[in-house]
Amino acid sequence: MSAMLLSKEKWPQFVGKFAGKNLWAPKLEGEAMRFSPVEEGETPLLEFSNTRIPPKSAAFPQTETMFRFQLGNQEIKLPELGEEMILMGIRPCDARAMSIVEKLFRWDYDDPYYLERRNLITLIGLACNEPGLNCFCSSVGGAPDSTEGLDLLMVDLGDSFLMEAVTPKGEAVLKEAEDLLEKAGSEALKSREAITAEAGSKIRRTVDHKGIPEGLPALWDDPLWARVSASCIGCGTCTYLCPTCHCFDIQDEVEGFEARRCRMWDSCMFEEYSLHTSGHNPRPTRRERTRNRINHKYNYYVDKFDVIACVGCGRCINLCPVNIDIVEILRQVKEAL
Amino acid sequence: MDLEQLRKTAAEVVSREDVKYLIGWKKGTYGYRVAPVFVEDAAGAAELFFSPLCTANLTTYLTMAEKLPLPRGQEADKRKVALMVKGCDSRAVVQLLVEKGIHRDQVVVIGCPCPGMVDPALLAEKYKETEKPVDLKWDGDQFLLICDGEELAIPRDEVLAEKCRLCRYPNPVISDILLGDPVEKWEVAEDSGVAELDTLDINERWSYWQEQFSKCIRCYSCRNVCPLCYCQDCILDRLNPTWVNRAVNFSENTAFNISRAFHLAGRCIECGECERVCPANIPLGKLNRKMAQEVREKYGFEPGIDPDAEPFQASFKPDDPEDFIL
Amino acid sequence: MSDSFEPNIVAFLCNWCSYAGADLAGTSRVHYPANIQVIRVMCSGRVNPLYVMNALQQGADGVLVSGCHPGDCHYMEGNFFARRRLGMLKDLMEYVGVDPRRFHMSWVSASEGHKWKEVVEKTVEDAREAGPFEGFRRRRIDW
Amino acid sequence: MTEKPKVGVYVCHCGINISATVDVETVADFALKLPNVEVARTYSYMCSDPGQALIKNDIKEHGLNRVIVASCSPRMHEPTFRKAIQEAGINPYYLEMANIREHCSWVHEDREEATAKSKKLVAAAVAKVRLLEALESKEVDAEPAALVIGAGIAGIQAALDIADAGFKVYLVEKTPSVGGRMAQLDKTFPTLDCSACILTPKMVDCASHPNIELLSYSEVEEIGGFIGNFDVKVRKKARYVDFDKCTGCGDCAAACRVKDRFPSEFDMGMGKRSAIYLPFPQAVPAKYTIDPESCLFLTKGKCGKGPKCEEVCQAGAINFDQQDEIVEFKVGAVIVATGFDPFDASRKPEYGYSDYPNVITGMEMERLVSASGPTGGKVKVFNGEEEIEPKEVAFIKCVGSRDASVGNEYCSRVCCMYVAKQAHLLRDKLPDANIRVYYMDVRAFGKGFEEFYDRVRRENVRYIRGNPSEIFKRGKKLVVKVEDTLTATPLEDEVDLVVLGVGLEPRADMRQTMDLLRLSQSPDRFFLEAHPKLRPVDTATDGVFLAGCCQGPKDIPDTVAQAKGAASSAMIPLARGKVMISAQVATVDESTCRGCGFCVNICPYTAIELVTVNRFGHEVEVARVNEALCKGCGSCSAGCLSDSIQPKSFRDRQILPQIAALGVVR
Repeated sequence: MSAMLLSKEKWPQFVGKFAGKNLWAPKLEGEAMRFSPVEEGETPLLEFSNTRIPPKSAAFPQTETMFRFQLGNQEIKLPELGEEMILMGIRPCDARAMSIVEKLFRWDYDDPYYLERRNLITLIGLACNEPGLNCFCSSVGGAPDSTEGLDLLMVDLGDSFLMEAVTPKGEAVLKEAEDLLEKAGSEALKSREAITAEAGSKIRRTVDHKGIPEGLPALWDDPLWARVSASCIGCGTCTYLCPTCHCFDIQDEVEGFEARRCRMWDSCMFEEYSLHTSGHNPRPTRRERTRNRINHKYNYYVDKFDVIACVGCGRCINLCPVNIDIVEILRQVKEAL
Repeated sequence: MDLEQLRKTAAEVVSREDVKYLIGWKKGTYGYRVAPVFVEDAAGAAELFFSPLCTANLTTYLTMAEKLPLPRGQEADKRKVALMVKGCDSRAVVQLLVEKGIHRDQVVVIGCPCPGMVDPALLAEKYKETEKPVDLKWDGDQFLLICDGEELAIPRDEVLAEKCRLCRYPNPVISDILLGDPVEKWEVAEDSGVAELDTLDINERWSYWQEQFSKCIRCYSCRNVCPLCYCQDCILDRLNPTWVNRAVNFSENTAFNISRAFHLAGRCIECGECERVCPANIPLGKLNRKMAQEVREKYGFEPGIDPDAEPFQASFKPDDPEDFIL
Repeated sequence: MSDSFEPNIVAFLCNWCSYAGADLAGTSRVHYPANIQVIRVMCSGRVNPLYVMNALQQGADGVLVSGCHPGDCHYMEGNFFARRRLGMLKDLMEYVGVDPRRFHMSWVSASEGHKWKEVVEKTVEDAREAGPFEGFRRRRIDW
Repeated sequence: MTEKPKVGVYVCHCGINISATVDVETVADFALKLPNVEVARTYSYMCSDPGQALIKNDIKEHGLNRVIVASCSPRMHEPTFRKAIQEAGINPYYLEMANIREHCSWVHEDREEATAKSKKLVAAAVAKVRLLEALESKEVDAEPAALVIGAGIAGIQAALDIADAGFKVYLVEKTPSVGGRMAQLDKTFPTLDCSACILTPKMVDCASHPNIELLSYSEVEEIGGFIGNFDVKVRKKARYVDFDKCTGCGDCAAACRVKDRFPSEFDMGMGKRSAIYLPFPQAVPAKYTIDPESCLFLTKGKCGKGPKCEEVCQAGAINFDQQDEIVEFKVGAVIVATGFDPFDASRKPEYGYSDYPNVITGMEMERLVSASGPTGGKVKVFNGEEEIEPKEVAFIKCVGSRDASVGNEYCSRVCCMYVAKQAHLLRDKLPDANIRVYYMDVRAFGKGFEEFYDRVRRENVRYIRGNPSEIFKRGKKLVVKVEDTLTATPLEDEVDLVVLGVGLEPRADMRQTMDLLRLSQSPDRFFLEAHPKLRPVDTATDGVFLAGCCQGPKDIPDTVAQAKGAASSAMIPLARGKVMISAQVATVDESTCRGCGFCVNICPYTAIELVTVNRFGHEVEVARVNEALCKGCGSCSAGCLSDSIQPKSFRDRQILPQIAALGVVR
């Protein structure tokens, strides 16, 4: 597949080709990077480690209307599912996460809401030269320059970007901008190797998950769960900021005599997540919930889809208010095996 | 404070058979991180420490432990919980006593006079956080940052947490055991955060908060970390009736945040935890402190000081302000 | 705001004073704007301050809470609690930028039919000036 | 709420009262489109028999289980329609009314606007009625007994009436004898019959009445419970005299080592009594009491070789080991008749009451002219040097009444007449004395009052319009400094005796009674009645009634009238033997209650308490409502952070949809 070169002077023009056409890229909001629409004339800067909130909501909105209806009336109205979209500057871990989550939404039946949105999205990734403090993608099957889930990968070579199309969608993007691109030479490809290799070496945190998926069931009643969950405050930070967490709740919102059925993110760390109508809760304490979170990512998902549902982006570690550190938990799990 | 004394006292306390466990702070897994720790035996006390990084208010754990159904005949564990508190944290304990969230004989309060905590986010922003373990010490009007044996002096005001700049109670207002000597109160800065919003006109304020609340992802960390949000079943999770929809959008987020701030009016003890934990960096402290200010200035009431006080929201004075009434 | 805009007002009245006062306005045929709809509660102390927020969120442009004059509460103290709670809420909403003209509270006794008229006129007028409160509408957003 | 709501909406024309401004047909058509609405009709008068019949039929034919009447104010016809739907077999609380008359057709002119608003109100009613719950109002037994606090004329009269009706009465009096203020009076205006002569028989009756348990020298300590079921605790103070043994002979008082050393309360301190005493000769019960403050033995622990009283008492009734005793009983109703305090004249220092012995108050005058008084009815005053019979007498009215400077803006209603009466009595005793009355106004409003006032003036009592500014001494005389405002001439009037026509004030110990019964005060600080016009003897606390001057100054006939009113009101629950308690009360969801006790703090009726319950093996505190005490105001609910306490039919889940409907329906 062809690799092209975009010199940084041309970056604004490159962006210009897509800006205003539902192009999203990381922008600084307050002190945090977030994906937000790029208007014409805007040029996103690509110096950042990663956005605080993953772009998973592009295909999996935090709240989405499934249909509308009126009380005492049987008809339902279906919503519009949105338009084509380009996510520019998504990190390889987050792109990988999308393909991991997609497995779930394709599993027992094809989820129209997710898949239709997903198909409308073109993912232009940006390889990591400076991995973040808590990144451990390489421990869980990813890499700073992984192309999984991407349509196009950009690698920052300093004064230019190397652009590698991964899918036809990616090719289309390159085609659209071919007047700005030149073919990448061998030394460009060499420095790409060097840069990504160095990036890999800069990853400071590691997880050795060998044996964990198989081992976890045996640790079901291990005291470690109580230990690692004791300080959990049961908030949704870890799961809401996780690019692979995909749990949702379905609720009817009524106002006056109008209503909509909608689905919205839910978190297995919330008490009411697993609360039954009867009042019984199979995961009554933070211990069971924390255990579930780890098991879901490192056992159930592997079991079902043969992939760990954690891409090592480190967000849950960065932002946990009480320093519950998944790397540390996995270390203790390993220890207990 | 002398760590040896802290650990020694803690070891004694957890060894008492009327004490279930002790909640304190320990070093986190890396960098500037600090984690709450539940010490159950004398040995565990060795992990405990107290430094300018212990910003977190641990009082919230007093009401967090789940009460699982007990098999018939089995007695509930009625032993006390020991808790380490700073000045601000201790006000939460008092307020919980006022609201019967806990009973006095259920807690052993270990008071830690507090010379002021750092704002971890601010620190990380100014002095890049590393994966290496770090030590931070008080040193007069500066903090000493120790990493790899290297020592760096940081001016106190540069990284002091906002709640500490505004702190009026550096010393615990309630405690069974006081570790070290009370610290001297420092001059309280005026609440510029709240004040500057006051100067905006109504529409500017609206758009300011519109922007802030739009960021909210409704992870409920602000509520869950709050020592005074301890309802079994929060009305903001209720479906019948639905006060606030679970949907995440500006309207519901605003409703959520207004409700939360209102429920804390006259109860919030300004420990700043909600703002610290917010992954979306919403300045929740401003809301709560504004209300605390109103309650102080208009109603002459301050929560979390007097365990025998009548709850603000469940009482009134015949001469409460009513200039707003037609 | 354009004069064409007619604000939608939701009012909470205590059964014993204000609701009776509004009834009196009726029996004495005192005319006032039709923008106001009344929800009857037994006591102004019953009005959960979050009702006000909820009403604004669900389509009201202005909200009014009215009870007995201090000391006249049928339940002795309810209106004192209402005064404290709603005073706090008013401060809070003002701080988040809700136009104070959108929320009023009043003391109207069973014998004050005319005061009721004035209160309604004031409430409606203020809400009209403040304009439609679309910003905070629940149904306007992704419905 | 398992059954599917089937709503009937009934829009009333009210003749043309509604239909003239509201297009009722359009409203009905609109209603029919709303969820769960099965029927929507209009009719000329819904409250009429045919109107009600219409609703009842639909309930039967269409199996309606919810009804909305869009008509007049619920304050008008809610009971009517509740009754109607109940007769048709559905729960009376499955009714919601939309007030489209008082709140709509009568106050709006524009037909379109009024119709649009009516639609909204109906929509809101539909939103709520779907979620209403069936309620049952409960009845509880009422204790066929009453408590009367205070045994002045009001208390005595109320007690006698209730007792005569055949109910048990507990009559509690603070002092050793019944009789109250009236017993201290000499004659009563305007008829001049002797106070004692008309009162004493009643005093004796209430002591001897088989249905009255008289608890004199006793105080109510505690009243719990609610109408029909008050639990009362009374402290019987120790008299140190065996009640049954004492014959009232009086040997003890005569023998007392500190005989006649102490000012007699009954004689306003002008007469003296011993440490062991009978307040006054006609006292009921005629039993002696030892005043623990003045008795040597009780204060010093010794009294000569031994207490004289003990020594001389043939009946051996003296008992220094006697202790206070607590008696407890249940009653169905309570009458408060605690009376008043005369205004303390020393609060007007300019009148020199505390300085000059010959400046006295009206109450003192009563004792002075009374044949049974300290002077045996002879009018003698000490002018600082000698005891004389006054030649020059001045009365001053409105002392402590109509006087913002002492915080009493009200008129005491009796002073005008008692001053006139006393002037008349003086005239009898001192035919050639000069008597004048300084007044602001003369208010002779009652039966025979004006006539009496005229008579007194004809008896050469001079009425001078003026409010004295000062009283001071000049030689043997008192000088009243005053301006005659009719002639605008300043006077310095020299007199031998000044009588201050002091007014009536709320009792100093009012607070105790208020806390006891959760009563409130009106601006004049007397007890507040439930309604100034229509419920003048009721209070905001069901089953508690007011009689006499504790509710405001009154003369004797008014007091007796109110006492009889209170008595008959109190007898209603007693006679029925049952009391109905409202169904619209608060209820707690114990599974979500966090036991913070906010509601307990808030409830003005102490209807809520925290109780410890076992939640799956854990002891937790939760709020619990005493439905009999709860009035359903809902203040607790708005203060409940976890939304756990809710007033029935005004639950959040019933009100929020109303709000939504009003906001959303366009």
